[in-house]
Amino acid sequence: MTSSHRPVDIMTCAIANMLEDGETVFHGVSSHLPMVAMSLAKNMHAPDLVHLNIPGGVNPSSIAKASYSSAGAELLDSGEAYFPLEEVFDLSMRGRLDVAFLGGIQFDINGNVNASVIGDYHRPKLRLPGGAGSAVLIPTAKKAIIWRVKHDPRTFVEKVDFVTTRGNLWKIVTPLCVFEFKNGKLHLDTIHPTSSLEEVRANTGFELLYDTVRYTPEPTREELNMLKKVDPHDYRSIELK
Amino acid sequence: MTSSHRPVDIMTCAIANMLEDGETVFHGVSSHLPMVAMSLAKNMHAPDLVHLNIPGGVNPSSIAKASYSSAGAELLDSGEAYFPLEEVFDLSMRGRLDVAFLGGIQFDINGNVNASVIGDYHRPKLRLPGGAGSAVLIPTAKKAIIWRVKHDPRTFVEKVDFVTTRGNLWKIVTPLCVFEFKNGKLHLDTIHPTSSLEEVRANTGFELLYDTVRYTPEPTREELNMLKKVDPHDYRSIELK
Amino acid sequence: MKKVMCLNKAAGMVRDGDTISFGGNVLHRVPMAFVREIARQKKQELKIVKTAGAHDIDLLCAMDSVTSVDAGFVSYETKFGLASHYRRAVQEGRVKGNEHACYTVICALRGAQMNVPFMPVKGLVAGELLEKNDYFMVVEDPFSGNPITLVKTIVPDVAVIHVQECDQNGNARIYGPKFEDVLLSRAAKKVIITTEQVVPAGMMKRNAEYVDIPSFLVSAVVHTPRGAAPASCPGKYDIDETSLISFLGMKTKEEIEGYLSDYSSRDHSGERTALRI
Amino acid sequence: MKKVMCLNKAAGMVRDGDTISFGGNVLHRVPMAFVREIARQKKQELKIVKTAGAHDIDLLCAMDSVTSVDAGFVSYETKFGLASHYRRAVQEGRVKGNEHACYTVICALRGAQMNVPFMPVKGLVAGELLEKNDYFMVVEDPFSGNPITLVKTIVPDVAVIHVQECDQNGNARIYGPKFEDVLLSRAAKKVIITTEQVVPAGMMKRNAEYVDIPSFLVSAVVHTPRGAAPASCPGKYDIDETSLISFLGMKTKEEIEGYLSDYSSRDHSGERTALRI
Repeated sequence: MTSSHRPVDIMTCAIANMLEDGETVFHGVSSHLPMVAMSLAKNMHAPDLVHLNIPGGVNPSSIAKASYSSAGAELLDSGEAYFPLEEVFDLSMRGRLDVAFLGGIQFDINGNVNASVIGDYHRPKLRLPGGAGSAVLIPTAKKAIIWRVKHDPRTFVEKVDFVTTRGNLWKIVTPLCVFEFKNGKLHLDTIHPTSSLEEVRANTGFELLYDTVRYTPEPTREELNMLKKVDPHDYRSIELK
Repeated sequence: MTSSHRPVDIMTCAIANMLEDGETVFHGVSSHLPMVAMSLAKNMHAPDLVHLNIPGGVNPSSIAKASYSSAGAELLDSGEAYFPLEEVFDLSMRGRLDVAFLGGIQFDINGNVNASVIGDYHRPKLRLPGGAGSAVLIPTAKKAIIWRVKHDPRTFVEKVDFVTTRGNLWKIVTPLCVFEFKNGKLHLDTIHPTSSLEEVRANTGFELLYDTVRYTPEPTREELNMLKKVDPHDYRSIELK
Repeated sequence: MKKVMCLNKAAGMVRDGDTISFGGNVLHRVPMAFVREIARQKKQELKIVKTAGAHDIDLLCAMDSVTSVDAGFVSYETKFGLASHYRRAVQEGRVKGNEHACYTVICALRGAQMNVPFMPVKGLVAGELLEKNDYFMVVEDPFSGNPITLVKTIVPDVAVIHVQECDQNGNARIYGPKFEDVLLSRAAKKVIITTEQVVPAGMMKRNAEYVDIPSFLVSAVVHTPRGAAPASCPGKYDIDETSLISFLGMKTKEEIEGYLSDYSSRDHSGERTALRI
Repeated sequence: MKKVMCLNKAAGMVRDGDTISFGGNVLHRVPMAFVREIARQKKQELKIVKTAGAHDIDLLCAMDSVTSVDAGFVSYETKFGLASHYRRAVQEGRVKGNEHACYTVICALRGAQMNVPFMPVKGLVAGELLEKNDYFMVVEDPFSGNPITLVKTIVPDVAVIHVQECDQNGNARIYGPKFEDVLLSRAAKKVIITTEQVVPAGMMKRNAEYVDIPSFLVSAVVHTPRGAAPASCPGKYDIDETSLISFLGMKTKEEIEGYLSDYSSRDHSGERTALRI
């Protein structure tokens, strides 16, 4: 397949389409792409989606000012209520957070996530930023979505160096494909139309499990128009720059 | 000794004089007398006393509107900050509440306090209102002061019917005298000039321990004038009416 | 999803046997219209949880709607005396009085907010409350080996909170003391808001930072002007002493049923205006 | 008791070896003037606690002032990359990186607020963070017999919080996101406020309900206009990208000492105006 769309737009639309109307959805720091996807979903099919974030602005009317940070005051300034990070965690602990967006540096087929270290935990070769909320949100959110803008064999590995958390993942979205975690294993869910089975395989350090090869939907014209409106400065690709 | 003062005024001034400048001091519900005593202290010798209460008004400028309740919004309306009950408890747990005012129905010489039941706990002869904060504040406040407007042998008993909490009392103030808890026993601290050793003994169900007989100071003219100002409606005697 | 509903329907969300908690404190901002509707609907076997209650608990005990009360303090304030219906119900064994220390109710609700089975409590270290109640336990802190008291978490099935302002989505704002109401709204499975005024969402949004209970936590909104009476509602009205004293003089269930039915049309009076919004 | 003091004296309240926590989050409302002063005073062996830090932690690690960092996330946001001084310090074994899950930092601070030795945590049920760190422990819930994770309480000796407004008594108000700062002010033994403006107490009292940190919790007030820079301060200024990027390019301690001394007079600039109040 060929596609003229940018992978980041395919990713953003794919994520937006994972979100259902009325769901409570949280993104953290350094999370522009999911923030834009949430805003897209809310303006398309999910008007009652509840957008939660670190600064605590429930349903910010606009994300257009959140340039360098997805944890800044702008999200609160235009929100409907104040519901800060502490409370979002509590909400997830109560089983009432529907979707959480989380990061990570390494993933393996068994749904292990590493956001902590490469090498020994106490004297690491590489100290990573840390899992932030992952270790408590992945086990408790109803649907944990991981997005990662790198898809290479050092990211999708046979076995992670360190298990920051594991299990209860729902989807992993990369520039090449979407994985789904089911029956304890990562399965290839859809391949982006800009990529191919071969490319995904060449860049994945573990066996690709799938039934049939399916493709991620192309962004629609309506979605692309709305993306221009909700994210005029293309913050969604900040991680890819 | 004879005295023309009302016992309630002697009590109020005695309590006020137990409070030191800069202390954090809490009173709860149904606590007009200590509330007035705090206000008196703050306006006399303890301007930096920190007045804490259930509705959360730190240092209310006036208590003159708190007619039927010592837990109403008036205390917040005229306060300097909002620091509600939950937080006052936490503060006490951290050892940073200097003085707490608490009630109770029965007391014995060993510093046991009953605010719960007469008779069996699960099927009481009399269900009392309950200890409110007593069971956690008496053990944690630096100085726990109990005031009680009844002083009779059913209140100061050989052995309480039920131990709501025990230990770490500091003072008990009654219309007849002040007890101090030291070395694990209630000691007679001072007798009000309106009463006598005989009267206290006749109304106390346990042995009176004391070294010398001392009297509670009479309210000064300045104190009485200030009482008129801070408590013009005589809320302090609401329990005695 | 329409959250604004009539009192009748909202009270119908409370099921017999529910653990229920009411906002406010003693005689302040208590959701009395809702409490009365529960009583009129003859709910049974409610388990009430509150740090410090008065008329709410007393009334429901009088109507035999209650099986247990977990509270630190149950009494009117000094001037209005004791909660005689509650007392009698406990003394006669009809209601189990689970005494807490106010703070242990708060801790039990914090446990619910965090969805953990217990909360450690510093101060509760002595006395018979510890010994007689199975919801307290002293264990060894595994980090230090020292003893520490735990209180068992209480998860209310329903919290009912009376506020001055709420929008039609359920964003609610409390003026004046909040007591434990914000915590309650996080601890309970379902939150029902009764409100003096239903305000437009746009207006609420202008002071979004001061919304105390965000809409997504709220299941129902009921317009009940004077819904805290005869308790006070800060900024709106003070206690209704006449009503309160008349209730305190009542001895029989029949008298109290009369009292409840006298309030009925007032309790439902907000429904018409709310539906116009 | 005079609480308003100069930056120099307030930073002197921090002792070598202290457990210290800074307000704000990543690049927002961080008490950077204070952090720089700590670095200039060459404090040693600080144990830093924060849910999510960036420039504060990175700078102090660069200056070898730190022995451990308890945090859920340490990194600048995407655009500014990783916290390289922190990383290197951990990788070289100079700093112990105690990874938390943000929420477990919050829970550890709640433990401090309540003065209990641990806090139960629902979500932390799997992975090596549990296994490698002695501040987590899985025990049996004595009420149900089910496993439950505990996180050990962390009590900061000092919390430093930058706010927009504070009065001379220490009543402080935060505009915009509060992050974990209110909790921090309750958890720490000592609270130091740095503030954009020192406002008259009478003015603060007009909005008493919105005071976030009451004076009796506060030990020191320091007037530090632009005291969060190069981080942002909502309502006052956005990040100083030039300064931040210049720092991110620095490799040696000497360069960073230059950076610190460049800031010195700005960091102390508020002292004169504050003393006039």
